[in-house]
Amino acid sequence: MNPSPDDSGANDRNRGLEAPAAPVISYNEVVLDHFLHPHNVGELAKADTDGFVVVGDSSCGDQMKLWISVRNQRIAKIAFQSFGCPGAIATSSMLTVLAEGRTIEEARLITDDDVVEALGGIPAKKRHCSLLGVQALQAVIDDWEKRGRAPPEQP
Amino acid sequence: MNPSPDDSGANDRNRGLEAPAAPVISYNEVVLDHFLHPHNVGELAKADTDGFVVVGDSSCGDQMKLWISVRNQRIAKIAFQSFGCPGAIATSSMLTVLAEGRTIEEARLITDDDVVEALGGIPAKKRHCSLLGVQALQAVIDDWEKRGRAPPEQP
Amino acid sequence: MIYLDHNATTPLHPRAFEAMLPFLKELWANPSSPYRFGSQAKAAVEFGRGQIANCIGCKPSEVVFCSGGTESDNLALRGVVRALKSKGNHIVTTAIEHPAVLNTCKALENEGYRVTYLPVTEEGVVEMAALRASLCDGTILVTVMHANNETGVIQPVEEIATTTRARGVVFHTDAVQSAGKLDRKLAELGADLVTFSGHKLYGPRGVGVLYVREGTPLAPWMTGGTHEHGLRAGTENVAAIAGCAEAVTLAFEEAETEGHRLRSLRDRFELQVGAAIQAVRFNGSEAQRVPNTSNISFQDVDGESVVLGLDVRGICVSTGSACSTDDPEPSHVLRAMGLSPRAAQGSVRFSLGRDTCAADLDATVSALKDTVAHLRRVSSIRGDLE
Amino acid sequence: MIYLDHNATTPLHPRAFEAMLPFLKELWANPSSPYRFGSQAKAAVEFGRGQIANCIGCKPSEVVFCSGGTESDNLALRGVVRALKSKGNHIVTTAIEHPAVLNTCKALENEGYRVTYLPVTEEGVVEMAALRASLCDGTILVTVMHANNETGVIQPVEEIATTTRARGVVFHTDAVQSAGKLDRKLAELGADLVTFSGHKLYGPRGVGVLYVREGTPLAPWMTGGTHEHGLRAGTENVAAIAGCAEAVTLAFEEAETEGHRLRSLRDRFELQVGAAIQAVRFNGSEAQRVPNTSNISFQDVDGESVVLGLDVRGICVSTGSACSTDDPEPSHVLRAMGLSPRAAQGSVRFSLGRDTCAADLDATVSALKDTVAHLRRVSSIRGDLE
Ligand SMILES: Cc1ncc(COP(=O)(O)O)c(C=O)c1O
Ligand SMILES: Cc1ncc(COP(=O)(O)O)c(C=O)c1O
Repeated sequence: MNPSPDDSGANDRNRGLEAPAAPVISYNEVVLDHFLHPHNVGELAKADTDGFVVVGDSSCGDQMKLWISVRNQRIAKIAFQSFGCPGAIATSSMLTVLAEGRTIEEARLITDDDVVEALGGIPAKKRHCSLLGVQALQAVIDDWEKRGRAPPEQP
Repeated sequence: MNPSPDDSGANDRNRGLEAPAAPVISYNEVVLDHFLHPHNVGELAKADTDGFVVVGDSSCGDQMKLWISVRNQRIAKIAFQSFGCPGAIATSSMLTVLAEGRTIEEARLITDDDVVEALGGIPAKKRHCSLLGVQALQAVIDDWEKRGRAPPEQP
Repeated sequence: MIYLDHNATTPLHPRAFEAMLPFLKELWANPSSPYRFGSQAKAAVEFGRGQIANCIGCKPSEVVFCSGGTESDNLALRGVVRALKSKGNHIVTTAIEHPAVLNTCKALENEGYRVTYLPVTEEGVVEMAALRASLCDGTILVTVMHANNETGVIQPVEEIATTTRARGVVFHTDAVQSAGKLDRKLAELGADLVTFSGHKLYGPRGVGVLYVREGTPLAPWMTGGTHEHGLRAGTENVAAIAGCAEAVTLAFEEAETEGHRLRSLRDRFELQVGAAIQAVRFNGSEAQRVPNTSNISFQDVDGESVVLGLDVRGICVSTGSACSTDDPEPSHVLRAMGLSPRAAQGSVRFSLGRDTCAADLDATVSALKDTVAHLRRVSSIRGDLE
Repeated sequence: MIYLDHNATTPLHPRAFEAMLPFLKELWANPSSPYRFGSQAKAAVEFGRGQIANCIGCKPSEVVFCSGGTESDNLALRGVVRALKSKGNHIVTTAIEHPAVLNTCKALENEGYRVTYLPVTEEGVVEMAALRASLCDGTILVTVMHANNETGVIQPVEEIATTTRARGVVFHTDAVQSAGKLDRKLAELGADLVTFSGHKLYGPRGVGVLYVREGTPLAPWMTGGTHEHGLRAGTENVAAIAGCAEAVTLAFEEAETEGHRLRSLRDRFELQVGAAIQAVRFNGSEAQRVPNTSNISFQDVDGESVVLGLDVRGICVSTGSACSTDDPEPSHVLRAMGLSPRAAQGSVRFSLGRDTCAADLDATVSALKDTVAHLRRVSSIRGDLE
């Protein structure tokens, strides 16, 4: 039957009913571990740094800094700092794990789904956290390119 | 402060707050006894009947019939029948107890308060029941007077 | 004590009580709290939601918890008309609804909505023709109860649902008195919204359920935090929800067998009453009824007096809705069925339950016989018996 | 587990649980039922009403039971504006109310009421001058909370009551977070309506109280049967009412001694935190606060991360109102106090209770020190510490 609802808030409600937001955040063990023991935390020495970026998510206030050191078109070293919720910290950490040792080309292909998958899932409303990391990675590679290193040769 | 309420039902409510109606009826032991074992139930024989009346409370649907037999300006016999709630039955019964043996003059003075007092109290919202009995008593004396018996001599 | 007023409330089932205990004792966190202790409480709420969804045949996201049957009715009625206020202002209901619906409709009339109160037949069933005739372009809500609380008479909700669906009108049914009494998945009745209440089916007081079919327009009513998909604010009553879910599970498990048992007890009771007492009328007995309810008019006597007469003998019955005990007016339900004020005044509701056995009813028949005989001796009215 | 989130909910006190038991087990009748078994339940409700009236300093007839703090707030706000709609359409509240009041005000704005949201000082206290300036001829309701749920900061309700009384405006205060925490009879605050909730003072979930000063205009909101003097329909939750009454009694008995104990624990905790961790801010600590609450901003870290860090160590705290756990926005309360979004984001609420002891807080300080140090090591922001 579904009479079309008017604009008095019923629409929001219906969307809510289909995908209720879980008010309690339950992180899995992998996420917890990356939150408690994040990998690659810190900064790279100036000399080591081939790319650096600061990105922020204005909607939730999270912020991330990302450093890379590139050798032979490969991310030899990577380091991050994150201000934000546990989701932001864990996804940042996992992102660095996924990116480390990859070629620039491979790193460019890392998606937020890859990060979430590697973590074994993340609460729905924390998904946007993983976007921040992937965005930072793209941006830090852009920075590395801008700094004058040649883009990867076409095969 | 008490801003004067408007007409949207607030008035009713305020009256309610001052004298909350008890939703549960609790009769005391005396009332219960008169309900279970009413005095003077039945009718008087035609020959005995010097006054008879039927009264009804249209608001609650209760009805009462009252018979009296008068000897020497005194209510020698009294009988009643009541259709109604326990309050109606108990107050009717107590009314006949109070009236029996009284002079017409004395009987005229019986009030609903007397009935309620003799019963040791009755729930607030059942008070109107006692009015019905007293009304019946006045009416049955009226009937006796109408039947041509002389009104009581002035002393 | 013989308790024959299960339509007023039911005892808390021991299994429901057991289901509540952990949340009264150890797991008392606020389900919205952001730590694991809170998640446990949240999980309990969601588990209960799932149990109930399973019993009534819907998705968990279609189950909204609130504080009771009355709130569930208020949310349904007020939430739908608010969500659809730009579409129309006409509500259709019946003359025999529970005060939770009836008085809410009256309040909505004061707010400018137009309400049609459908009549019922002598047997207490709403007439489909009248319902169909009442629908108009401005009709935004039909609310018709599933089983009546005073007579147990079942309304043709499936048929109503077919009609409202064809017309694109939202349909709510108050199933407080049928939930758990019929072997029927409530979401499959076809209504868009269904109300029921924990304490009427051996669950705890303080919890009600509103089933809201996906896509049904419904504005929130109790505002505050974003609990219950934003539809009902207020810290969740976890213990009551767990107890209610257990009670619903139990009720739906046993509805069929218990229904048969109660129906045969009730029918036998009515036969016995008819044999023992002259001039009685079994209200709604020709219609389909929930199995546990019997509403009887005793000619020439007052129902309240019968109730007290039985109470003195340790038997609990009532004259109708518990909410209207202090209302001197004879039952609006029986009046709508065409009973005279006097006949309505002489009516008593017997509602059986899990703990009712044949011996209870034998004792009730005998107590009833004495009480009615006594009251008829006292009565000033002699109806057909004269 | 160390539970420091008593502003979200409290454990049910064993004495409150004991007070509930008879009504969950034997005396489960509907209080409106017309037999003695029903009268027992009714008597329990009235006994509870009397206990509460006694504790808060009012007449029993001024106590209205409902399902919780949220409902009590809704009834107060919606009931008053409905009763006074012919008098005006202006409501005054503050920017720091609980969502139960704030979102109800927003809903009323959608219905055409005009709402003033008063600002607060840096310490989270509403300014009397702004309040006085906001009142106009059309003002029908002022609603200002007693103690804030996030900071514990106490608002000048006595002063507000003096002002509103002089102006003939109805005044409601949400005392959910002060009830039982202050040695103060709530009805003597001077407000016309006072809200509180069972589960915030060691009573059960599913019961709230609205104190309604005699003569205060208030239209019913939840409609149905004539329960609660016709002000709130729905079968009374007897067990919850009995448990709440017992909890209120206990809380008011112990408010003074327990208040002293908690205040000194809380103050000691804040000293320790200040000593152990650099760059922290104690929000509202210069204002009068309820004794159990401490709201701390930790520079350069996110509050949710602190909560999880402590949860992992078995300590339950929260970032603010439990109802807004899924709200990514930083606290509206702290923002109203002038904190930057980042500072607000880095805030955590510690709320102590009956079961809190000094050792719990020592452990919390140490866990907090580790957690904040860890998060600051990870953090990309270096505020003043850089
Ligand atoms: C048909 C019906 N609807 C609604 C209600 C109200 O339910 P509650 O008492 O849970 O508020 C009742 C019972 O009182 C009822 O019988
Ligand atoms: C200040 C305040 N008001 C209202 C409420 C709502 O109370 P309840 O959870 O009982 O609905 C709360 C708690 O959630 C609160 O802290």
